[in-house]
Amino acid sequence: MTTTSHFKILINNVWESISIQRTTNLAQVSFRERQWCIDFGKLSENEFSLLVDGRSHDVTVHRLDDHSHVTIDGVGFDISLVDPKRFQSRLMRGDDASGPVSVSAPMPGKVVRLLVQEGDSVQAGQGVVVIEAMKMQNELRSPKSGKIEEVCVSENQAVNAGESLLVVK
Amino acid sequence: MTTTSHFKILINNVWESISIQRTTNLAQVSFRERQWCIDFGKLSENEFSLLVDGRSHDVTVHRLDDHSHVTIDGVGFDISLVDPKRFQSRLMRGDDASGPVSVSAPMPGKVVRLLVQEGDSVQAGQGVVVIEAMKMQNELRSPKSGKIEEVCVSENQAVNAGESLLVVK
Amino acid sequence: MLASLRRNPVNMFEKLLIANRGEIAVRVIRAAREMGIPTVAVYSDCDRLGLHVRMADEAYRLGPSPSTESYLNLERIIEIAQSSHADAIHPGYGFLSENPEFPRRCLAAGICFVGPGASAMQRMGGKVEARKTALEAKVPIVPGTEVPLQDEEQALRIAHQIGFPVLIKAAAGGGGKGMRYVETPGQLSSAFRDAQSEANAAFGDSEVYLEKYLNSPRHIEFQILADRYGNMVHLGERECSIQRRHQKVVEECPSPMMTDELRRRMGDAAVKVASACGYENAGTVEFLVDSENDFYFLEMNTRLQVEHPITEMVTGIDLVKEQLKLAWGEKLSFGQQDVQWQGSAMECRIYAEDPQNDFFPSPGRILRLNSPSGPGVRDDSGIYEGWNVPIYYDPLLSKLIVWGKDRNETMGRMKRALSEYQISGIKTNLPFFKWILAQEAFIAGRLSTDFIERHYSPGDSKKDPPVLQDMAVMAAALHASFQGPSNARGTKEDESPWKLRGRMNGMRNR
Amino acid sequence: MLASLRRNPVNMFEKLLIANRGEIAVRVIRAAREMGIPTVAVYSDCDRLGLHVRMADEAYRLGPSPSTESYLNLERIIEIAQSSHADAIHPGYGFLSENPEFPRRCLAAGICFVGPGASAMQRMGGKVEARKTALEAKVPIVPGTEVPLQDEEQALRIAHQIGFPVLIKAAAGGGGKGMRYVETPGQLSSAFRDAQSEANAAFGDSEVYLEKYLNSPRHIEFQILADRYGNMVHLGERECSIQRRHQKVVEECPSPMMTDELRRRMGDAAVKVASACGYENAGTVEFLVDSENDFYFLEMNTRLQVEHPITEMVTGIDLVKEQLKLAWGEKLSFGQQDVQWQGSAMECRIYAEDPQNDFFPSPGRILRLNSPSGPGVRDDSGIYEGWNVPIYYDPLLSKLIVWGKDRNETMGRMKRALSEYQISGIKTNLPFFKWILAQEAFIAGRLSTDFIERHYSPGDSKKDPPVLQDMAVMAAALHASFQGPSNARGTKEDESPWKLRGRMNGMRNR
Repeated sequence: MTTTSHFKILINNVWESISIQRTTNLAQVSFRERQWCIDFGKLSENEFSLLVDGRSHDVTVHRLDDHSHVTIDGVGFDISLVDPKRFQSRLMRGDDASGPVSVSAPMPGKVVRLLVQEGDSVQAGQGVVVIEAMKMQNELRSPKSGKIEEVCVSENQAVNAGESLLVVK
Repeated sequence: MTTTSHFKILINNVWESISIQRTTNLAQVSFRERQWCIDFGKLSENEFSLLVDGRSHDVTVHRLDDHSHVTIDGVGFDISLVDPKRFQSRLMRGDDASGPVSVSAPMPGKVVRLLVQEGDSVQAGQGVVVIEAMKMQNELRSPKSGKIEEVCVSENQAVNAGESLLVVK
Repeated sequence: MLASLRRNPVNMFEKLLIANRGEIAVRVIRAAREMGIPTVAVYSDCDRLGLHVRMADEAYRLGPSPSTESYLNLERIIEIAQSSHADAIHPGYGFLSENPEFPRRCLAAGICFVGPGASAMQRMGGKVEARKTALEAKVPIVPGTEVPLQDEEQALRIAHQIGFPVLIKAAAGGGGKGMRYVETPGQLSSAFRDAQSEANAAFGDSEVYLEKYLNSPRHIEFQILADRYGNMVHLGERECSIQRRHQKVVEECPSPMMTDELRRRMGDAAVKVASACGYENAGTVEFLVDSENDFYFLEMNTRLQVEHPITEMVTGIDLVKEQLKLAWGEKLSFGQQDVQWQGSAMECRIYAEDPQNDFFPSPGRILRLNSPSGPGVRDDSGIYEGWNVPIYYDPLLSKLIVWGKDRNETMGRMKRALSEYQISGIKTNLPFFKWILAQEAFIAGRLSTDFIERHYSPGDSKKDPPVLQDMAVMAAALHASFQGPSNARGTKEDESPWKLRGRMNGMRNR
Repeated sequence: MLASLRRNPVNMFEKLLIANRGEIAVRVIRAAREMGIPTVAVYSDCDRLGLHVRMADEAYRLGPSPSTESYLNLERIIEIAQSSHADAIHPGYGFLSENPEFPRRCLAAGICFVGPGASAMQRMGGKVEARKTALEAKVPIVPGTEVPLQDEEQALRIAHQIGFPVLIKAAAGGGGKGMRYVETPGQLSSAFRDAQSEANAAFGDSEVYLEKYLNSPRHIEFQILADRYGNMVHLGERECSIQRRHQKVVEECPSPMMTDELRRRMGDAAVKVASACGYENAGTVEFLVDSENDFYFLEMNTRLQVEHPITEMVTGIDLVKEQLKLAWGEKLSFGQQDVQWQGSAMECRIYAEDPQNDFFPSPGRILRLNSPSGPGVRDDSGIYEGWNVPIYYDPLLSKLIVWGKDRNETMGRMKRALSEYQISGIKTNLPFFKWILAQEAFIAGRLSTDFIERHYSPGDSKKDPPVLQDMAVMAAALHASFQGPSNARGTKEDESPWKLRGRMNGMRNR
């Protein structure tokens, strides 16, 4: 039994096509104008053993929507992979980062110190707030250059995971 | 949320009753005229951590039909456990070992030597056939005392897992 | 011997309670089990399924997850020890392990505390008093304050006297918590406040003091063992210069810079400091060593260290078993001349943290775990596949320790073991160690406490060989080809860590 | 050093092929990786997902699962070595490792064989000729035939001469295969035929010979290392007296019966035997020792032994790395006086077999695997969770090795490690080791090759504490309460091993 699938993959900001035709242990992959023959074995739902030109690779893949996290020989990769149908709708929707972006708490903790105020200009990567979690103080940084549009929390406030701390525009 | 279940368990050839009333982390068990309170956590589909009167036990359970194999603190137990409905039909069907019983190959291999012929009398535990598997010669024994009713294979014959080798009556 | 041990149970504790969690609780359980001593674990709510609970003979609930309501609840711990008939308590490290109230309360309750007495702990545990003790024992100390700081102005004044840069440190501290580096006068104010607040959160004590910051020093510490009859030995040094956020991440022994003569002098100094306070049981005397190989007493840790296994690997001495025997009242069974060092050992502390994002903690569920083994490899772990790393405590997952006949074999073995270690579902610092072991300076043994600051930038642990990236892309496609349309799946277990990742985007600076 | 190694790759092999599978292939891959040598695995069809395939840098298919069509296919192995540009082959143990044709073909193909030369292998590998060589070297041998047996009558005649009981053994043998114990003349005929047939199946050579059976001897062997320049050392003894089906299951060093003087004499004898045939690389000289501490040469194994790790643990010498360096042409880097033994080591061979049913093999899928770790514990494993133990090969799963400062600590540690080891889905001999370690005779070090026959009966490894049984019953009920009616479930993965169990009922004699 042979299964054929097509996907779009984002590499260095360019969407490339990949197609894969496979049985239960062999896959022919067309990708970047090359043909690859992969001898594979499924170790579990999310794990494969790959042999490609004799090279052995152990792979773990966890996928959520368009995002696949691949660990291959201990090295991690984040890969954006969509099937062509979703790819169309995605192009039409338009995903970009020019709007306001919020900095949110990665886990429950406490706001120790605010490093900026509303209206401050910040550079991408600049520290904006210090939170304490897992017994450590951690500085969160601005994901982009811009202005602080809103500060949603105050010092010593307890915050939940995912809670928005401030917004950069 | 509380769930209540009742089972019959075979212990030393006697069917005993056990009932269990549980939430997601606490269970009240009635068994052998005693009440047990078990603090439990589910590690996976087949694994539990139990705390009983403070004693910590790690348990793995694999179940097939009426048979449960339990490994607790590294010690294995085979337990016959049925729910009351099946218990009724089982009692009516009657499970006993007075009929003919076949000795079958536990895995693919080769018959090296037959130690008995049709018509021979055998004791329970007596060696009846030698098969070679996993590079070792292994003697299979009669599960009961009786007469060899049939020898289904010959020396040097290759056999598959589960294949009947001979029948003891 | 074993049989006779069993027949004569009065020559060791009847039951040991371990007042800790994670890998160190597991470590102590293992030692006790090997000696035939039954063990009692204690746990907070989020640790109900912790490995230490699963491995102990008995386990009792302390309270809710926050450490103030569980592992720091001294009354409750004593209560559990009494009701479970434990006659000894091992404190592990962190939590209450350096709180003199702990041995005091144990004594009052008739329970043996596996560690030093309260007075030695008080004297050496307080960093400021410890410095005084060292001075009295004629062991050199790092220039700085000998009393806790009153306020920012005093801190600034003293900093100006001894000269910038300086370190502000928690008086009750350890493990880099409540410590701040201050390069210029302008930074002092916020560093002072942060250190106080972190010290208060970690130790319930906001006192801080000030030390001169030595330029690129090495951190070298000596393990000591002492019985109650005045016998004391040192088991040689551990070099712990590789630190991030002032916390050790790679330790090794022997130190690549050590000579027999310096080891003798530093070992003597360590024993002198510990003797000065009548120390008993296992302890560690920490020194900074400058580029002229002059050493300065830094502090004494009055408990088992995280990195104790590397000393075990080169001496063959099980430090936890020695602790238990010493606490039971046995005499040290060997003298200084019996301590021999064989080969070389190294430890990497595997943390749930993101080395590409300022070592930010990364708790969550461990979806897949493959631990290394084979020759010369020891994994002191507190986790298992399926375990949910809680958000409430230090994110240490396990310690990977290797032994080799020399430093070269040890490094090759560590690289091999790291290549076998797979933890998926959460971020770990495994790639970071691979980076460290590839650095020329590290390979050459040129270590210092600012090694990471000087050599590391976040992208370094993430160099993707292009062919591996192609493989990863094809693996993603292969995996997807086994699934339905991409929006039709996503199990619950998969979700939690990846959603968390998604939310962290705001903090990334790639 | 590492960096310079990388810059100067000509001082070691460019690529190593491992002509084996399972734990020993993994062991060799680990050593090569630590030395920076890329590795090539080979596999049969059922081993496509074997751990050695997953861990190697490259992997190539040999052929179908039966070993005659895969791991014994010499031509194919040479072909793969050539096409993958491997310049060395490690044979592991078993399979082709003692076939002199292997080094011969490697030589012809310009590939380095990691082991002795063909002539030494031929001379020592043939058990009959090896006995002659030992006699010539004036090392005592066990009374028996010095030529292969022609037929049953000859066997019977010689057996009568030297006196019953006797052992019939495969001339090409090893690992207890093709070996039969004959107590009375009446048993000789069937034993002769079984041994021939098993020898033929295992080694493709049905020649057998005959030896006097010593009463309750100890099996004590010496590890030797030799370079091609005439330097040879021994690394001390391993006691391997605990055997089932004439196959070692527990090994330890030092032997509890050994003295320094006897070690010197036996070590000398081992070196003499190996020197007599110009032996090179790693090898093992096996002796039987009787109750008077007289020793007899038994045979020489011209390859790495299964139990080599215990020697590594007490000497600190990595035997596989030494093999590679010696094969490369390096001189031995140490002399006899440099070999030091530290502490005590023990190994348990974890097999997929049922200790309650005559150690019958138990292949199948491993549903859950928890491996022990922590201080002094090494797990040389060839399996992982989810792996399907194939039916075609020896059922060795892993080797659990521990080190302790003395035999007492080692035994306590082994018990602790065994208590952590969990393998579910298949039967293993783990309960059997727990039984062994509880035996007074074992604890006292009174070992002999008939230890198991004398002390063990199948029920022994299954003593169920009644309270544990109650817990097990309740656990079964708890588990069932999470499921629907009992006939509505049973996943595919669950089924296979349990169905197999069901079928095995015919063989049980509880």
